[in-house]
Amino acid sequence: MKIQGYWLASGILGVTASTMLRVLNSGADAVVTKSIGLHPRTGHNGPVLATSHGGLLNAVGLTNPGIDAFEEEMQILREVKVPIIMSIFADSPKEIAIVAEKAATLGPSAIELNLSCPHAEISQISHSPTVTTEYVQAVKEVVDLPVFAKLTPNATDYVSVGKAAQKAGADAIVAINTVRAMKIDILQQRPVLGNKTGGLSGPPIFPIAVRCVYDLHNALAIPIIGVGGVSTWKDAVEMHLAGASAIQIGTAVMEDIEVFSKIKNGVQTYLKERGHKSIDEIVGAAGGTN
Amino acid sequence: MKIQGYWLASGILGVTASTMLRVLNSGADAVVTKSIGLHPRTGHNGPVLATSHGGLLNAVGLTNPGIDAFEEEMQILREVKVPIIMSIFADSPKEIAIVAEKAATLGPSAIELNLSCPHAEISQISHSPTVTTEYVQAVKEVVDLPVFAKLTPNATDYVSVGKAAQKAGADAIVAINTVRAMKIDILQQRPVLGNKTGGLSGPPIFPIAVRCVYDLHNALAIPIIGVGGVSTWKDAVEMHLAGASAIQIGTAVMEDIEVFSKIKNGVQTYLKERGHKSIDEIVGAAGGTN
Amino acid sequence: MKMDELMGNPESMQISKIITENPHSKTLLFSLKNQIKFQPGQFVMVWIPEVDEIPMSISSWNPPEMGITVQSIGEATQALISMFKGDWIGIRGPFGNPFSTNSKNALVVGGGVGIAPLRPLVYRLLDRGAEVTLVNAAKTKKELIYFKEFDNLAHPNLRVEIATDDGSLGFKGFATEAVAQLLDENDFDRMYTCGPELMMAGLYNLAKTIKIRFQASLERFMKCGCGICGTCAMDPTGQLVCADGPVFTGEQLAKLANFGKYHRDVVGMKKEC
Amino acid sequence: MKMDELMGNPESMQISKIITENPHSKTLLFSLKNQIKFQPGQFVMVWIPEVDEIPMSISSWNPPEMGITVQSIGEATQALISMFKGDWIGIRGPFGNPFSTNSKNALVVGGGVGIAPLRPLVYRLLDRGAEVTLVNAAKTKKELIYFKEFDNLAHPNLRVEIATDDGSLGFKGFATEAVAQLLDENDFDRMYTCGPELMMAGLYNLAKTIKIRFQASLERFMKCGCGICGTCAMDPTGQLVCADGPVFTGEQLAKLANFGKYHRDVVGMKKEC
Ligand SMILES: Cc1cc2nc3c(=O)[nH]c(=O)nc-3n(C[C@H](O)[C@H](O)[C@H](O)COP(=O)(O)OP(=O)(O)OC[C@H]3O[C@@H](n4cnc5c(N)ncnc54)[C@H](O)[C@@H]3O)c2cc1C
Ligand SMILES: Cc1cc2nc3c(=O)[nH]c(=O)nc-3n(C[C@H](O)[C@H](O)[C@H](O)COP(=O)(O)OP(=O)(O)OC[C@H]3O[C@@H](n4cnc5c(N)ncnc54)[C@H](O)[C@@H]3O)c2cc1C
Ligand SMILES: Cc1cc2nc3c(=O)[nH]c(=O)nc-3n(C[C@H](O)[C@H](O)[C@H](O)COP(=O)(O)O)c2cc1C
Ligand SMILES: Cc1cc2nc3c(=O)[nH]c(=O)nc-3n(C[C@H](O)[C@H](O)[C@H](O)COP(=O)(O)O)c2cc1C
Ligand code: FES
Ligand code: FES
Repeated sequence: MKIQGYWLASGILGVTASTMLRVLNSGADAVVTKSIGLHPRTGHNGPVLATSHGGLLNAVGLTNPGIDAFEEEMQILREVKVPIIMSIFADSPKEIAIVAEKAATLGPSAIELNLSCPHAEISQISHSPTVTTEYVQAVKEVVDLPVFAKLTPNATDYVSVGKAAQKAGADAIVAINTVRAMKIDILQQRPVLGNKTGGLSGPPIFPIAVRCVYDLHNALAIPIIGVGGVSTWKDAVEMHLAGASAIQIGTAVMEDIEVFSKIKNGVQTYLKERGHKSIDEIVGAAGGTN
Repeated sequence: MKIQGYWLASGILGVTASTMLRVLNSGADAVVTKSIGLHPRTGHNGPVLATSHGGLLNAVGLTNPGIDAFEEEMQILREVKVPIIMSIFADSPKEIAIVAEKAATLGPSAIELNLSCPHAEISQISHSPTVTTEYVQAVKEVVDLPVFAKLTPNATDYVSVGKAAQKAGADAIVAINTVRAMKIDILQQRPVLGNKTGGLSGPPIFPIAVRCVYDLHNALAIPIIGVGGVSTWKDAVEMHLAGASAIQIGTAVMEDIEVFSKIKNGVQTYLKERGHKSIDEIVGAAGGTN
Repeated sequence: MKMDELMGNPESMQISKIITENPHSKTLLFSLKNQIKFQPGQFVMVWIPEVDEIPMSISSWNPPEMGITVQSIGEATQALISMFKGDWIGIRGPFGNPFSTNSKNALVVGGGVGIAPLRPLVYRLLDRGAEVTLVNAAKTKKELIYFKEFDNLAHPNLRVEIATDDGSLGFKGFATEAVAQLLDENDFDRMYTCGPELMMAGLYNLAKTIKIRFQASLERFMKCGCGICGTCAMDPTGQLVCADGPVFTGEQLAKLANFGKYHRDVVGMKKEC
Repeated sequence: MKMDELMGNPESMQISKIITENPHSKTLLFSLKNQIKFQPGQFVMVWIPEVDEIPMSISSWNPPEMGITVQSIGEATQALISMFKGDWIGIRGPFGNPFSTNSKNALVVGGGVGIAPLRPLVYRLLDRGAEVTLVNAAKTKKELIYFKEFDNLAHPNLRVEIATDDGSLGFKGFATEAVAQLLDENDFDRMYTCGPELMMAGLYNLAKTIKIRFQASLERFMKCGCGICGTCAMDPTGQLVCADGPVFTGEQLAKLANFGKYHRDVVGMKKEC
């Protein structure tokens, strides 16, 4: 599959085929499913969402029906012509290989490895180049599909983690997952989220995501899929300039499901006005440190 | 000195005695100086500031006249009754000991170690418990003053770094310094900051700072000084509930130098309305994971 | 993006009053600081500290005071009805599309705690001068909610019919049977309902047969309430009960494969209705 | 907090026109998309790509077109005057407190490129019906800025006096000497000035002696332009030239220990004026 366009990010409306189809009909170029694990998983108690200073906090906790039950949804999606990317997770390289093998039989265009949810046990994977290597290798060994590694911005050295993923065979990097954060209710004097802490998404994390994409683009040869806080075509252009070949959109879908086509149109106009023939001319055009 | 109240954060208006006095007169309970090094330092070329999605990005690059030239300013401040905290930095434990020794002779109430500026060479110190230990120990060995360690939220495991600082003798932790981020201009197709990348401050980082304070408060016995995105009394209450004994304010001073007294009044009213006798009753009251 | 608004301007408040409705249902009243707009049929997400956050219809609306009527069926609802005056809860909302109040002669059918969102609807319809026939249905007399309130109301335009499965009060039998009878004898222009989904599916078929407008408020498992998590999706349209519902018209329901058939549980697995 | 506003709504634009003013000064014109409000005396921060960001007075104001007049004295200003039409720069602002235009008979004294912020002031004063005497001072005739423009203007209320250090045009000698003479012969109600600080300090003393109102636009090293970095602070008041200035009144200047004495360099070390 070509890594380009504007995709639905994992975890937003991605649990049923019907909502993913709706998002595709609204103009998304691809959809990433909710992260699916080996077994059904309840996730954290509510509240699973909170808001603080213009950002969204979530601690859903990887609620999902498990890979076997998810087959039914994938069957419906297989009919569709646009790329469906399956996001998967597991808490050992051995288990992720099992999930990946099962996922591959469901006909996705690519597999995205969630190595980075900041409010679940798996949060630590993409903090370590070594552990990241193990997961990516385990999956690459069992599937023939493109494999994307989704990283956390919370790691001291996300560039080394990205390099490790690339060396282990990842076909693209997805950056970023949510940023560790929390909200405390001052009247109740307790954390709002059921899980107490969670991950920040939406506009406030945009400059953090841009930096991450920029750093990774400058260090790696594989494409970068940018995600984090994008809600306008201006954001998308900035993310492309930082080095993103494709862009995923999550939180902004809550405001407007038409966000994909609006962004696409805006970017097209920008390219035309600036005399660019294709998006490739601006990907990474902000230059870099190397 | 007692770790309480609302202080000016390092790097905001903290280069001359006159501005620090002005901030004190506007109601700050203490001021932290700009981070001062051994030698004069120009810092990065402009732009040193940018804005993105409600946040401020800076890459000032530790511009400062050096510890010797700074003596003149400290002489003026020594007359003042409120605490003056000297922020210092260096790129080796040996050098920080020299700066700390010199700083101690200038009569500050405490020394704050900037181990965490994300857009200078020193950015890596507080990513490592070992290196952090070396810096804190080096300073504790030569000065008799309270020593605060200022940490980065960008470290994989900031809690371990905090523990290392505590074990090395730090008297308090300051959290957080700015978050790695950047801004690209889509018309010029280049990064805005002279240094290309920078650190994010202001409201968007508030939930990140709260989480960091909360995690550290739950793991450590020494006081936490909260900083990051505080601009209202509600923010301050939330930060106290997370575990901050004192709070520093930086970016919000740009909007209103009266922010210190406004916050103080708001918090006082809150305490009264809720029937709390003192701030101690709410510090860390949001509970914790341990 | 106006994140607070999209998230329903979350707010914490203390319960100001508790009314026992039946052995396992209570109405909780509290005051909002935010000035919110409300239409009958809309709901809020209720944060029960240390427990969970669950969707609840707004059953009472006298700004700034509002209320919810909770029936205990599991952990969160049990915790909620065990709370005391002065206890803190969190509220965000209101969310969802409301009932249309464009009716001259309305039939309103509530099954069990399904009557909750219909209560403000009935008042709104009466305010607008409509004739309203309310069917308040429950398993048994003791389970009826708002029975006394509507009984005491004696509004000239309101007619209340009671139906109990065991016949302990009013019509004996299912709400659908009571409604079939009423439809024979009256000329309603609209039917509104909320309650067990099989009941609503039955009513929908009745309405379809005699071709009157129909609106039902659906329940689905909800984690976010504001259109981001996808838990409450309907097949095959991908409509979200939280954002596109909870009130759906007959035309909309005709396209929903899972209406009256299945819902998805907490992990997203299909469960029969 | 309205971060964009506080930061002066940063915007990039292409230079639309360049006017050579003298061998080392040019006026650059460009158009802003943001609708901004401007008062004479205010300045913008100009981002010269790959080089630096520096403060520049707004010297021309015909919305949406505005302009700056740059004298080359170092790396950034040299880069700026070496740019071409169509090149991109970044602008944020305007920042700072403006001149008061409350004058009937004004004396305006510009030294060197210090005339830049005074240009829109002169026009504003004339618009308001004031009598204006402009002293345009430079080292030598060749260095005069806006000389022709004001010469051609021939506004009945405007009188232009030229002063050059070498006497190559107009009064021979320092601006202060020229002004001293003018003050003897005229009844001004206000003096406005911008230029080398020692000149401004001299003028301040003259104004103080004869007790007329005085306003001067100060220059200090600036990194942020918007009151956060502290580089431009004045002693001992802690006033910031970017936020509390750059225009200060005589009363304010009286309290500033460093006016006419010292400024701080890029690292914050004191340097004699
Ligand atoms: C828009 C909306 C409005 C509602 N209004 C009211 C109201 O006014 N009063 C009231 O009492 N209840 C109302 N509910 C239902 C209420 O939200 C659930 O009863 C509650 O979430 C159950 O939580 P629990 O922890 O008590 O039960 P659980 O332990 O979570 O569940 C008990 C059983 O109920 C099932 N269940 C739980 N929630 C749902 C659901 N949303 N849909 C289908 N099955 C479910 C579970 O699968 C389980 O079998 C409403 C629901 C929705 C979606
Ligand atoms: C509010 C304000 C308005 C200004 N308006 C104009 C204008 O309209 N036109 C114009 O040509 N210039 C103006 N300036 C001055 C201009 O900003 C400086 O000339 C410029 O920043 C120098 O940058 P550079 O890299 O070219 O020189 P550098 O190489 O940085 O400096 C050259 C020399 O000038 C000194 N210097 C640099 N900047 C300053 C400063 N701000 N104050 C004191 N000394 C300084 C340096 O210390 C050095 O000795 C203004 C300054 C301020 C503060
Ligand atoms: C409610 C919610 C659920 C999410 N669930 C997942 C998930 O299951 N797997 C995953 O990789 N990322 C998940 N994410 C992270 C998003 O995919 C995305 O990386 C992040 O939200 C930043 O993008 P945004 O600002 O556009 O939302 C979730 C985000 C939100 C807000
Ligand atoms: C312009 C600017 C300069 C700063 N300089 C320093 C510094 O020299 N030393 C330091 O420890 N922190 C520095 N900081 C970080 C602040 O002290 C503070 O940790 C951070 O800005 C978060 O707080 P805030 O959101 O209240 O600004 C600087 C921040 C800004 C915005
Ligand atoms: S409850 Fe989350 S989308 Fe409806
Ligand atoms: S230039 Fe930064 S405070 Fe004035």
